[in-house]
Amino acid sequence: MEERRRLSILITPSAIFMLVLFVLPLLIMVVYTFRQGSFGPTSRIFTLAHYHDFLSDRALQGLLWRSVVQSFWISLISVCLAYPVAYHLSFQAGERKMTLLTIIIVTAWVSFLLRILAWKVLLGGSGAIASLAQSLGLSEEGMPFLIYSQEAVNLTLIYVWIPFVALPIFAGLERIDPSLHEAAYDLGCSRPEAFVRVTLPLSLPGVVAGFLFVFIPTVGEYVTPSLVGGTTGVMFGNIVRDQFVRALNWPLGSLMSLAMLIVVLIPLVIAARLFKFSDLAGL
Amino acid sequence: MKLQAFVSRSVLFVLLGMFLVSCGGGQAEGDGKLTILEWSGYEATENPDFFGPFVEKYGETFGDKLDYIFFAEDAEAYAKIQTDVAADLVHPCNSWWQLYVDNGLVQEIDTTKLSNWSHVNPALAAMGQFDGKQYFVPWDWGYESMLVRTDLVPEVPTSWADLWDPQYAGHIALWDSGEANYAMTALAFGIDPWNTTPEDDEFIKQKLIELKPNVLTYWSDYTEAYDLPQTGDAWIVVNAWQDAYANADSSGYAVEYVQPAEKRLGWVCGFGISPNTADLDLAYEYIDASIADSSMAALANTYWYGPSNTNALADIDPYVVEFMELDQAASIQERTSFYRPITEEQRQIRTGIWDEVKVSQ
Amino acid sequence: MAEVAVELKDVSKVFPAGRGAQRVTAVNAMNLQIWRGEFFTFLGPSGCGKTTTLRMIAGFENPTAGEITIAGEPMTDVPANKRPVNTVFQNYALFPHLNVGQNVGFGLKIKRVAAPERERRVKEALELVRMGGYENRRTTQLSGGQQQRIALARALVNEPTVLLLDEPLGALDLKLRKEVQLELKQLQSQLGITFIYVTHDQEEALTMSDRIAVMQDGVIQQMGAPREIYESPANRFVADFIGETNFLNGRLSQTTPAYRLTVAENEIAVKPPETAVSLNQAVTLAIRPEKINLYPVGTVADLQAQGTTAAELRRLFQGNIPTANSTVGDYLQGEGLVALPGTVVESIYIGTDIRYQVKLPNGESLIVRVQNLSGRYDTRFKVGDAVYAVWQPHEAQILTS
Amino acid sequence: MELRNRFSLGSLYYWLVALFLYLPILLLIVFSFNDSTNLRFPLTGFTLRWYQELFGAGELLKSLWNSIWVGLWSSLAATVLGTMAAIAINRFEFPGKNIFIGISALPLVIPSVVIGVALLILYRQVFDVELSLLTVGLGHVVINIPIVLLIVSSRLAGFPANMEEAAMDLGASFWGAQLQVILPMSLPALVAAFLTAFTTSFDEYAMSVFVVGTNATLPVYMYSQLRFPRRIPIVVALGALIMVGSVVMIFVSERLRRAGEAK
Repeated sequence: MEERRRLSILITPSAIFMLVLFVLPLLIMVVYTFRQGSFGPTSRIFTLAHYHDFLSDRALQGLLWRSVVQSFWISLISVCLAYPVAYHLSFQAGERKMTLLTIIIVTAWVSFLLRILAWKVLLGGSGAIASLAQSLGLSEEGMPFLIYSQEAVNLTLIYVWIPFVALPIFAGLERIDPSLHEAAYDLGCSRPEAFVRVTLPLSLPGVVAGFLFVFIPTVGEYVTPSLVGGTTGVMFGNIVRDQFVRALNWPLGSLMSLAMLIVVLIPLVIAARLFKFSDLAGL
Repeated sequence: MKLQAFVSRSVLFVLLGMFLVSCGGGQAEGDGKLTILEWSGYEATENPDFFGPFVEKYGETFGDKLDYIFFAEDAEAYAKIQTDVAADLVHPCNSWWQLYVDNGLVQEIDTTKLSNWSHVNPALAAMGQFDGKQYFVPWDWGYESMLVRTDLVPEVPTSWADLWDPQYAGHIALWDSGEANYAMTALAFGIDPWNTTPEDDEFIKQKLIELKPNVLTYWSDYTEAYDLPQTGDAWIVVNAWQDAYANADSSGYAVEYVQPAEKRLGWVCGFGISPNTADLDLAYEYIDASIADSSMAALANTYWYGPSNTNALADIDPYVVEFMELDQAASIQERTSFYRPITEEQRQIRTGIWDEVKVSQ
Repeated sequence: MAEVAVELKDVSKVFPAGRGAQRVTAVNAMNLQIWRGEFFTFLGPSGCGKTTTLRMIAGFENPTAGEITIAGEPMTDVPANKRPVNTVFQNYALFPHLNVGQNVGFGLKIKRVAAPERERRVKEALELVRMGGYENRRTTQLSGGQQQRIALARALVNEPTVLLLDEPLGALDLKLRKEVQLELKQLQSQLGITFIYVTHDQEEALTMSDRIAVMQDGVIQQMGAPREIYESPANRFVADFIGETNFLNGRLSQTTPAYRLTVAENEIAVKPPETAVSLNQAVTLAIRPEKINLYPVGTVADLQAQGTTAAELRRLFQGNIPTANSTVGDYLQGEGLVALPGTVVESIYIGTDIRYQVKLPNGESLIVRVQNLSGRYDTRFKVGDAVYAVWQPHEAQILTS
Repeated sequence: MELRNRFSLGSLYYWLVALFLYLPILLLIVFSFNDSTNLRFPLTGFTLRWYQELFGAGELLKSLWNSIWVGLWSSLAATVLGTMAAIAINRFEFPGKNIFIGISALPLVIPSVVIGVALLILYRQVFDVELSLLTVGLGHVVINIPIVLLIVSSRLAGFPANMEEAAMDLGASFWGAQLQVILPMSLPALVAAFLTAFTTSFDEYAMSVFVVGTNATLPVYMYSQLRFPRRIPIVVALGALIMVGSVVMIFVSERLRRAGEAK
């Protein structure tokens, strides 16, 4: 039938692409969780040992949980900080909004790595903020301020994510019919009330999308913690990465990734049930 | 709003960009090329001095003979080789060499094809031998020790064991490497890092956990190892390489590169040839060029790394010679505990220990 | 015999049950012929299948059964883009990324009409809808009425055999709507194109159409000229949907020599029904509010005593003023009019008319519209007044369904 | 008056956030002219040395070129594939639709290091293909498809349902309607999707590092440069150039837009 042909032309390329380059590797990853070693003869031995190891490692599970909680707060704060930006762009910036949005987005074109290095300069012992803190008596001489800690990880990640959160929230706000605000004023709402009762609920899908945009990758984050996290900022992603690139324990790494995947999927499924898929899309 | 116009112009921009890029982006694959799995910074295209004879022989177009796949950690290189990434030459460090040999990832080297082989330090060359056959050509080597800001520490540590002293609380930077920390801790507590028992593993783990209050952060790349002491954030960078010292010293900081009572750690890296290499002669030419006297001198002068070629001394900066104790080649091993090959299992244990240390609160 | 522009033969459309939706028969075995040059309207409440019918003619939906032909050609395998029809959409569906001229020229461009010719025809089409000179405007800068005209021009410029209009005036305000109604009608007669129009607005349908098909539940309830539909609704649904209608429950009490009906505790004369009705059958009597007149109760003398002027009396009794002591009821009976006694329970002044609600003895009530003319007695009833609701027997209609 | 106040408050906040975002970048620009290999205060003097060295840093520029190349084509491919899928999702009902959406969104959820390793195994052990910019790009397409799908499908969902019908009614075929109406109408979303995809690809490290062949992408090369602190200022200079370049581009296009509007 004509409709079916159209559908298959549209969907087949991406379906095949995702099947071969994503689903297949993912299945390979699942297979790996049952292998004893990463390569060579040991990789052909079937074992549940990694499952046993992981499930009995309370400390590791604790770290996963702490990383999830940490990501939750990072996402929440990013959303709170980005929301007014998106609001300003959508309702107040007028025709300059696309330009202003782009100004925010292109900061991501400077390598993440370089921006983190710059933060280290700002936050480090001889950095600007340390000097300021020192002169205010908040910090002793030469002490790095705010760096090598979980707080530094949080700050840096929030910095990195703001543009990416602003985008879906902006998109969510853009979809709100301005007459709805007028209706709210008309019904006697003050401006803050109109915001709380009309704008905020209507923009919620965008907010949730923005939250997830941050939350999901943050749970698996490892670069930032390794650069500014010190001993307290270690996240689950660091340990996962270690399995892949240092220990070369791909089976355990795959298993830990799966665990992370499941933890991350739970809020996603909840969000998908609460909101329509397209509302979550952003833009 | 003329968004459409803006957007269509942007699209035009992009298409134009793609057109320009596609004109310049293509590369041709040719025969008679070497693909080298290499740390970045050693590539001949950036440092032709490191491969003098090779560059001389092939002139300006020598770069066309070489392709590089870069890696940042030995594990990454090993993983790539294990997943059949096609490389003709590989440049791992010696704790990994055994794995390459056992898994048939390198072929025996016919040292007679290397004109400069006779200049290679026999002690280092011996490390590249397995079952009496030469599999690796040692090229560069170096130390791992403590880099100390002498003006900030109350007292300069003299041994690895001193790191556990509370006076350094919050000012030590450890390398984010399970293997290195394991070895360092073993040395500190009189354990032979290359011959350990499960009890040793547990002991070392506990010691590392005990060390955590003294630790400011884990450094994972070399820029951090340079930066940490210079900003003063860290007073002691553990397992720092000597070039970090060189950089800090030449930048005018009061630093010392400690000779710990328990010996420094030492590493050696070298070239191995893949069994699948198509152009074996070219591979030998490349390796031979790398261990030529002039090449090795250039390497030492640039990075402060030890050359495997003992003949290169003459052209090396005397300061480097003195610091690296290159003129006392025979006695280096007495003061240095060189890394030794470890098995895959040991590696996982050591990384596992380190992960547990990091996870512990 | 006029040419057939569009024909539907046994056309049905069934939407299968889906997630959260039940199986729906949107159009049920419809047979229909629409003449060339006709202004044909599908009229019905939302969900009656009128839009589905239109979409099948346009080619957006395929009939589940039956066949549609346009200008004699079967359309079963002809996709929407190959059909000689064009549509004016309810929301206009103007392309926001194109300006007015580009929107109107879209169809011509698809047909690869050369640029100069295209420009000329776009200009003509825009002038036709009185939007000449708007070529370079953005569609978003236009008012609703203007957008509607552009949508019309965009369809007409392709010179379709049939123009389909899907509630095109729904978004316009009342005044504008009336204006555009007339324009559309004029345009249609001027161009001679077959218009198939879908609306739920009976007034719109009556104003513009040559013929109307009143639909409910996927079935045409009645099809005919506006007057026919209005004056002789085929069933209760049509009567109710088209204009305002009073329905009284009745029982047929006599069929020969004349039909008589018992309603509201009275036996009244009634014209023969269109369909066969047997004696004692329960039926519905339909009567339009404007067909009913109200008469006061009492004698002529009573009326005079209340200060009714001679002129008013003359008007009330159509010039034949009865004697002073004869009652109004006698007069009405004598005239052969139907007269049901009742009480005014509501009186609303709506400018052109007075709208009364009259309660009948059995509790049923009638809506009566009286034109607001000076010198009419019946414009001044008050709530509580006893009245006769009066009509000519042929004005009311017996409906059996 | 109240409106004006509110406007400037929002504006003030916007520029504060922008400042926050640009602060490290401005710092990088400053350091790119600083006569020291160390990114550290105090500044030691003005130099153009890093820019001079940048233009001689063949491998770095090559990796930049590679990244632009991979970014452009992988984003384009992801935009094309993702848009087609988005149209399908928006336009059709089909069995397995939710599974398709779920799987397509999944790459957003999986740490890219995992995708990288999985792809490496796939390429080398299953398909036995050489690692190259192509293999990197394909990986980027995988992580960019969900981004495009999300952005474009939400835009499509916002359209009146009958735009496609209107086009077909006017004689366009199904594909003609997609090309001449649906795509142009979605253009802002397509551009946003492309930009986001490019931005992601351009800074992708965790996955790329596994599937990169002999041609490194910029992030991969830059991370490897961390071993050589004296090379860092060159990289910083490159970052500064990229930033200044992009900002200039924004202002030029804003000017163009305004000029277009004035007409």
